[in-house]
Amino acid sequence: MNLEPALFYALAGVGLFAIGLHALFAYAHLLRKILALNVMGGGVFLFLIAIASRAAGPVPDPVPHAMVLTGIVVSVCATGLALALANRVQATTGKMQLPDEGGGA
Amino acid sequence: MSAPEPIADHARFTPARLVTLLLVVALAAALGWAVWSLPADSPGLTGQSLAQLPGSGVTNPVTAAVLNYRGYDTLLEIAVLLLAVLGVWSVAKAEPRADDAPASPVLTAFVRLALPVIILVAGYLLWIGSFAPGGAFQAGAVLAGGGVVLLLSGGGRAALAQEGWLRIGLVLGLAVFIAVAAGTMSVGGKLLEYPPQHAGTLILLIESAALISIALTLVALFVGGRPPGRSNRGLSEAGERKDGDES
Amino acid sequence: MNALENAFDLVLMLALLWLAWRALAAPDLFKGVVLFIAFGLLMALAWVRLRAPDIALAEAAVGSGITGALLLSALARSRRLERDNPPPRRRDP
Amino acid sequence: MTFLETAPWMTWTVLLPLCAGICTFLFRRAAPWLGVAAALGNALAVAALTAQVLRGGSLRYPVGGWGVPLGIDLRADGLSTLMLAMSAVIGVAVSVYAARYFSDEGAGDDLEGQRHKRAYFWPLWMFLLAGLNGLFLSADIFHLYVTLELLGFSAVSLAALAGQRAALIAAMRYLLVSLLGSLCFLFGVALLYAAYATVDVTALAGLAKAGPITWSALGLMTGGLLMKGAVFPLHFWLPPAHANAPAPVSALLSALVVKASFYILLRLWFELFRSVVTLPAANFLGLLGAAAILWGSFQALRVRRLKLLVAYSTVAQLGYLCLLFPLAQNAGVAFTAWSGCIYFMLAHACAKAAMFLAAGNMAHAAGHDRIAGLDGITHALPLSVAAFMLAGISLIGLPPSGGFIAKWMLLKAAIASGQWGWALLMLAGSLLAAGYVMRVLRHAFTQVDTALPLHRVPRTMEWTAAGLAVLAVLLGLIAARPLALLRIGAPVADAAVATDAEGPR
Repeated sequence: MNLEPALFYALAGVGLFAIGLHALFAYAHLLRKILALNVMGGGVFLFLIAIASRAAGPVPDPVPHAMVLTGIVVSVCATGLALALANRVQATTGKMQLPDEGGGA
Repeated sequence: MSAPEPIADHARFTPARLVTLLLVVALAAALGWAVWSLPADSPGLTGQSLAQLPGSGVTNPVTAAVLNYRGYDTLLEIAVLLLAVLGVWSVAKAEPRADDAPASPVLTAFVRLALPVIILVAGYLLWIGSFAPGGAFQAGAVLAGGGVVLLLSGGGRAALAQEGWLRIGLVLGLAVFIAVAAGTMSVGGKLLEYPPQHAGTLILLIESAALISIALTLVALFVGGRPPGRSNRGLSEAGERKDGDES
Repeated sequence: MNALENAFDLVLMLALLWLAWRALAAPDLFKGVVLFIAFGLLMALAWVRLRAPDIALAEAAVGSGITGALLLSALARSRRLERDNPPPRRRDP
Repeated sequence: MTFLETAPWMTWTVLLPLCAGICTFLFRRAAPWLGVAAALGNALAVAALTAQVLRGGSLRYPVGGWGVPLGIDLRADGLSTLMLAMSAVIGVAVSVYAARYFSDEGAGDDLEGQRHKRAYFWPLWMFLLAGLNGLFLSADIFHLYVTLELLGFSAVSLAALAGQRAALIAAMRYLLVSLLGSLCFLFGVALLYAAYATVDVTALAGLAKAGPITWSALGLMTGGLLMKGAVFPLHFWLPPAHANAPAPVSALLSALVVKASFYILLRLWFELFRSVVTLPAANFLGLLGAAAILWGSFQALRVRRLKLLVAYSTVAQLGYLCLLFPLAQNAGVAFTAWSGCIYFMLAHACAKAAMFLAAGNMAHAAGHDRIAGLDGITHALPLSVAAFMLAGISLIGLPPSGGFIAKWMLLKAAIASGQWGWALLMLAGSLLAAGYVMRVLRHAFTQVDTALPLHRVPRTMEWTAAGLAVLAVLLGLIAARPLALLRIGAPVADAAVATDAEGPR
């Protein structure tokens, strides 16, 4: 594998992180915010896998792979918890949205 | 499925959004610069991983990293899985699905055929993980997928209602992992320092227990609430009291 | 051959970015979730390209499959809640 | 005896709470007893570990026997041991308190809700403790990410435990902020690994060089942790989350959980990125701290609810911790500022836990927590009001409390290095703290003719609050021992004892 594609995949990871970050701030719907966090996580994971494939050696570096595996499992847990909480917020407020977005108290 | 949205996510392009966009673009540019300046020959830990592989008990370097070199991460990750179920159960109750019409007989028949295959595939993935792509997480997810399909076809509810067994299944992976961790210390090693001749067996033991817990956890997350068991009945969504004013 | 692979990688990356953007910006949430599942599958493909089959398998099963199922079921629950409103909270039978 | 001296207590402080989490999840009837026993067991393990560190200096423990860079290392130096001890002591007190707080007799008219909270409080709190201990002991930044998530999930679930509308909204916001913070941290970890092929803090400290990768990692990780640590202006999620949780949960969140993020921040700025951080960046963090002190205190002077007041006080007090960054840039006073900041964390943890427990008692007795409605509550709860007062003394920084010692050291560092602005700010912060503490006490001591109908508060709940408040004051009298412990393996060199600087490397 030549070096360049891996570096471009790493850049794509940065791009996904940024797209997710923007959506997290831009959209009020909680489901979209949860999707945005998942996209951001995907960006970080893509970055890690890309740098693993650049490492010198006959096979890619397995340590970032282990980290990504941990990360994927943690993010599915986060998604499950966040969705349950979001549904409860909707059940009590009527909307799947946080009232007065970003407000102080 | 295109009900009008009550939440105005696409209303207007406000100045606040423009500022957010600019900030995010600036961050992306900074990170892009960082990626661009990565060293041309990335060092990595491939060499050391492969050098230690013979003593790790498995031949798949990723499994060695997940369950041996960085097994302590995985121990806490299994704890995170259990914690996620705890969190979900503490905030929400599973919806009774009694009002749903029974699933189509085609789906039920399909599930009856597919389920044994799914269990076989999961077992295969678990077993092959020690020397080829696969492992407990992948197998657990496949098994959980089978569980989700089973639930959608109207089956499996009775099994989930056995709350005591469900709880035992959920903690099994973590309990076995901790037992192995304590065991490695009690025979004079470090935490999770498997004796090389037993490493493969211990890793398979941990993975087998974890497989059950991972699959049950993912299904429990899909259900999205605590089982409406005896001890939980009558709980109208955990205390809807008003606690004073909000500011 | 190499040029073909590079072109494939480039298309894959652009598709990933485009899908992520569309999944988040889609006015219809159901469509957004479906696009997100497709995004996860493409991500798994990217990881196969980057010689990470273990992780690609996990992403396809967990990141795309199970997460997608979680999102769809939460969306369905949300739609049910929306339909059952005005009563702001559900009553036990 | 030899077992006590050689056993790997570090690992048990993580394994024991995890086991307790499993047991309290399986055996719900026995959960309160199991939880209190586990908190006590954890305190004993931490005490044994402290003895080991005092005897043999910093410890390092390669998990799995692999060692850096392939494996994960645990390490216990003075700082991590003090943090563990802080969590252990507060953990015991809060556990004893919670055993009564969540009991059937404290239920009022919502017995089912109480049983629900009890069934989930204990396992969630045990996982929280495991996360805290794991975090304080980890020398591995990826493992820190995992412990941060363990901590975050349990903290969010606990914050939602009360179940009412405000708590759910606050918990949702907390979860989003927490996940965003973790992802930023994780990206920083990934960048560092990409550049240096290790995730060990000590190894990275020797490798990190200024450049776009390191700067980006520093920025992302700091940003993420400031979010999780509720540093102004990223504090917005904290007051509602802490104020709407059950009292023992508020105490844990305010006393311990926000400190965990700050602890990692210290490890990054004073160890990992030591050679990279610059004075302007440190000053920027100091300014954020200054804004936090002023903004948090003003809000605490303004709000109508007692628990919200205490929560805003946390926002303000976290600001003091950030003053360390500019103060420590002057090598001559760096160690004084460092010690002052760590001692501030300890004193604030005790005082804030005591204050939230006392506030919980008042809210429990009165059935609400509007400050204006607490007139004359001293008659019913003299011990709780005394606890609130003693905790307040430490927060204000009056002698002889732990808060006084801490502020004194920070002030000394500011004055000795001629940074008068920060010194004045600290004094102003003390006055503001006095203002909001007095606001509560004035109502509590108001004489009323007709006794209010109050719920009975179990004695245990009063005594635990009082015990922690006394400890917050006592910390001022026994400061020598903790400060001696803090010297072990300190990443900041003491200019007065320049010969043993740097520590083992």
